[in-house]
Amino acid sequence: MDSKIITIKEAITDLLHDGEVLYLGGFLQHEPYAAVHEIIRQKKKGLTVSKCAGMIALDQLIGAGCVDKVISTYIWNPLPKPAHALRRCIEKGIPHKIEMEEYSILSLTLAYFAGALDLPFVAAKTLLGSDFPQHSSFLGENKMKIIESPFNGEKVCLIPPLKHDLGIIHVQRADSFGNAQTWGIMGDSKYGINSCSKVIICAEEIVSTEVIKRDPNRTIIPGFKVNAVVKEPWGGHPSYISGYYDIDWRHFSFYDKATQTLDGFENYLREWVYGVKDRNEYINKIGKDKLDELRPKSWNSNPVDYGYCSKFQGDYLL
Amino acid sequence: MDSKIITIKEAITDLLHDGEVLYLGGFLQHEPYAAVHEIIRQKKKGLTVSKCAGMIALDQLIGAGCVDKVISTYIWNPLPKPAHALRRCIEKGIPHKIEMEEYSILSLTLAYFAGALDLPFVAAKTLLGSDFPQHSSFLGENKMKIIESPFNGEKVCLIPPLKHDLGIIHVQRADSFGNAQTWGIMGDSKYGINSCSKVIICAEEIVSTEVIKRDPNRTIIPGFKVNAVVKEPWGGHPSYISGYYDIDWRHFSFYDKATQTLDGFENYLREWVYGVKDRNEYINKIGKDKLDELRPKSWNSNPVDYGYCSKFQGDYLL
Amino acid sequence: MKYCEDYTPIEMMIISGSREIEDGQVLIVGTQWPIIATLFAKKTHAPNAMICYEGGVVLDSIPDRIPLFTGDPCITSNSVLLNDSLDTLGMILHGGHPDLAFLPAANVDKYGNINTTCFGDYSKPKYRLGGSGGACDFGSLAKRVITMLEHERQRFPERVDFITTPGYLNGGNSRQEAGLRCDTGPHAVITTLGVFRFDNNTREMYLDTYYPKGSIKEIKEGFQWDIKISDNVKVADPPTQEEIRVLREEIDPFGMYLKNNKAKAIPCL
Amino acid sequence: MKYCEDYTPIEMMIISGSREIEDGQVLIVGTQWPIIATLFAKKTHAPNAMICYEGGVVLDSIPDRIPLFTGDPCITSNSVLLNDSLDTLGMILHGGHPDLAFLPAANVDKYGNINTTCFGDYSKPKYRLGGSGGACDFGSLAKRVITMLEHERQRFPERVDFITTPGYLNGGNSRQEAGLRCDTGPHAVITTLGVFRFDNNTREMYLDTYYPKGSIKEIKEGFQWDIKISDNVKVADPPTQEEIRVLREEIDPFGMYLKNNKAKAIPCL
Repeated sequence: MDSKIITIKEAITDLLHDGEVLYLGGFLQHEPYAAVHEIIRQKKKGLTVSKCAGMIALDQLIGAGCVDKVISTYIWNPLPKPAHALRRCIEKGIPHKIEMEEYSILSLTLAYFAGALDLPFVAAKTLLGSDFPQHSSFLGENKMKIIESPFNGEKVCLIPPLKHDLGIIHVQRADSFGNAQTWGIMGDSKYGINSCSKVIICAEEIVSTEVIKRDPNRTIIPGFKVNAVVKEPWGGHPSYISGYYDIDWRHFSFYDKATQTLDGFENYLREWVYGVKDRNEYINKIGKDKLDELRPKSWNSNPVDYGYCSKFQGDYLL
Repeated sequence: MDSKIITIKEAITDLLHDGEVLYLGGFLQHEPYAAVHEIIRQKKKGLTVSKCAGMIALDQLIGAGCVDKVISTYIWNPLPKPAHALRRCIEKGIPHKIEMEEYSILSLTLAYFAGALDLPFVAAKTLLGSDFPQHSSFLGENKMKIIESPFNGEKVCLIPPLKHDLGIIHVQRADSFGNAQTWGIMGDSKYGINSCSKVIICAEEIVSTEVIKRDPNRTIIPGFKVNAVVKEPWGGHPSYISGYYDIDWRHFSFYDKATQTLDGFENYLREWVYGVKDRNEYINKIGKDKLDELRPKSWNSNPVDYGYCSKFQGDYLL
Repeated sequence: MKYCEDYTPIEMMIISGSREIEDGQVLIVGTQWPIIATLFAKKTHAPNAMICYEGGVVLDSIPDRIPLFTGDPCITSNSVLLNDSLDTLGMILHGGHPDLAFLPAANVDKYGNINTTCFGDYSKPKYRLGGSGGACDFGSLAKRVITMLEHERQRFPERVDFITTPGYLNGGNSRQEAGLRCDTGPHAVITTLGVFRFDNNTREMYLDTYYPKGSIKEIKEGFQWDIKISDNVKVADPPTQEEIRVLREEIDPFGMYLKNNKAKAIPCL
Repeated sequence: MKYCEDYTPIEMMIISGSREIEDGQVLIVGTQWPIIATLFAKKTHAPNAMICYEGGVVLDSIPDRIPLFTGDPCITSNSVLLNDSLDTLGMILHGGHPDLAFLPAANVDKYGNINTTCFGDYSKPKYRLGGSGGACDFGSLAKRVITMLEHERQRFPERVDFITTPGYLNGGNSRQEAGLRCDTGPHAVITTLGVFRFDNNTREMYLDTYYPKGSIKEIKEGFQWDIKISDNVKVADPPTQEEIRVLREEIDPFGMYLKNNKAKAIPCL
């Protein structure tokens, strides 16, 4: 098989087009910040971005003007610090108005689940009585529907699938064919990334397929669904990757203060996004000392054994 | 917390009552043979047994007369060798007639998934056009329903949840509180075991909670849902447990030949079930040499790191 | 047992929240005040409580630093189960397993409906909050929902602008009529001034217990409607000196939650 | 390239099945003959084919012993993904990813409907098979379904007793009318005598290709209805000597599938 390893610049150029529906993986952990910054540098426009919950990746895309529509449950820096670009956008239409579809985490994860399996819909007992079902925008009638169950007449909320043109996630490790492995808190990521027609895997490490095959239960998406693999160490900064680096809280605090004004937001992009050509320049700018502070103490799993007998015993069936 | 470790004899006595709905975990791997044999020894009656796919565990329960109703997709020894007790039961009513609800693996796994989450139903595009939907027995109208989607009018199959009074699964390892971990091929087991009101975990090994916490992504059910933990090495024999023992094909071949007649089946139970008081006697009867032949060569995963910084960095948020 | 004198309203709210928990219970826990209240309970009277977070976490012990939110990496090594949101919000919460749910809120109304979405009209809000994560799921699905928030008048409108998390909706049977399960719903609202519960018939919120440092008058002024007072209104015990020591020294030694409380408050107009 | 003379009908069926596969395709594979046909393709002309099994397996290479069924533990160390049935039957098959599905069958009818459930009336069967696992899902959801079975007259009734796996149902548009997706359905039936395909309009099965050792007469006798023959009926190339060597020596050296074929047959009345 041919390696799918390319740079994030190539991956975004080749696989993301203006107006497409983009899924961003990561539930705090696994957010693809390196990819988000490249999308901003390439000035992609008119995107619909679907992101269950996370930190400031979506705020940056909105503020940079890449986004026309949003599907989400949570855009904070994190709670209770507001995502300022989101607020400017919704309250004042800066840089332009966007439409938003809000869900709860369970309903959005079920919509991704239905998308990954291409199920017509899933019925749940959440969202009933809340104001979410009647406030839909671009999804209209197809956001969700409350009906009486054909089994027992009780009210249920039907959640149809959400599918995406492109999905991007930043994982712990992948092989060059795109078999991607993760551990830690997963949120919506497995279902979301499997609901995408095209997939970019960004990874802290590229490993041999043997490493993958020594622990195949950790694979969240098989390589045959993946279009590009990008090696991008520290690509999840300022959020975290279990075992690789912790959250850079100071950076979130800095982002909060820096982006309260429109000028401040634009300065932030100029400095941290437009001002660096790739993630390598970005991490040099963060600086070795700061990175060292974020390195985790180790908490290793014990190896487990997937072994079997190689000796053929099926002769007893002959 | 108090340890939940008891013997399988105590667990079956305390937690399984005549007439209850029993889920058996394991999709070839993870089948709880030691527990099944104890159920037969305790002569439980009138059970409804739900088992997605596996080897001969269900055949033995049916032949032993413990079962009145079955929910399943697959009862072979394995394909294409018939499960003889099942055939005698359905074709000739021996030892007594049973009712059966058949599914496909995807639809049954979705029914377990809906059961685990207590979703009202899930819609899928399978089973349509097949003869499964119109052939229901004890589940009647509540087995599944074909309707037109309220979103686009296409025909969809609604699959309501299956829930169970008691679930039993044989896993690689658990701690004494019931946090249970598995690896290898999982089939329906995670959803099935999470759809049960009471749970018995049988395990090859009892490990400390620290071992669990060093690899929490492998946990398939949290201990607070578990009622009893049983240490039962070789409890999955004659099927397999990845990393512990391979399939004993000779035993399946022997079972095939031995149980073709009713007498032969009863002899098998007398020898291998009634004739031993517990799994320890059973494995002594199998014999050390045979067990040694089934031991796997090792295929170990590499440890992964779940680490984080223990240093508090949140002062930057203050 | 010596009672403490020198405690803050936030500390009293945290300890009050923790008192709702019995040992061995399964908790589904939101971010902000619920994090510290539930960890405090686990450290003191409920060591066997199991704490579940929406991202796919089941925690059986206290992390060695205080989590800043429910997705903090410091919880990964204290978890007995880590996986995804269908594990916790699905197989645990929708599956009906938690004994209690704990939520923060921007504001709460007379029937326990919670808003953490926006102030003003949804389509043209005066202030837009960043969304509510799994809060709607907690309030829709959990058997007993406990909300924790600062006692400020703008946080208690008669009717919230947007129902993010359904409480008893319009009171009476309206929650069940909307299709929510009858064994679910608000159980208590815990503020910096007292503990509020819900009438079994009208489903209206009432004052059940107030704290020794406060007064009913002050409590009433913190509502935009005429809050009912229980005929058997109780006064809570103050925290003990030991409770305050554990909270300050063992749970939050850096004052992440206890210092500079304003910075931890969810915005509310 | 030397053709082989000394091959069995089962070997020809296996190699014929493998010829349907192009390199790099994603396959969802049932038990029995499909296992060996797909591994043979992977060993020869389709090394980059990905093989998915219903229990939650994605295999990218050939195990060091031949799997006896799709849940055989020997596949665990050759898999790039192991998890559960919602991964393979759900996110891969229902998600629409496989290029081809391979199934075994007890018998198959004129419109490609498969029975692996029972013979006679379902409620009082003459012979009860043990159930069909994921076969209905394969046939309902896969884009191109290939069925492999021995060419014996009892295996080709005009109408199966029970539709375990929907083919084209009653022909014409009846498959879509039942709600199945229009880009799915039977693609070929591969037997020990030939390769059968389906008319694009009537959806009736016809002989497309037969094997050098057989005859159309023999093929016709193996059907309980009057099987149509393509106007352009083709004769397949026999296996090469190298293909037979690989099959016998590298794929199934112990003859698990190739010896004692009767013992591998799914019962059929």
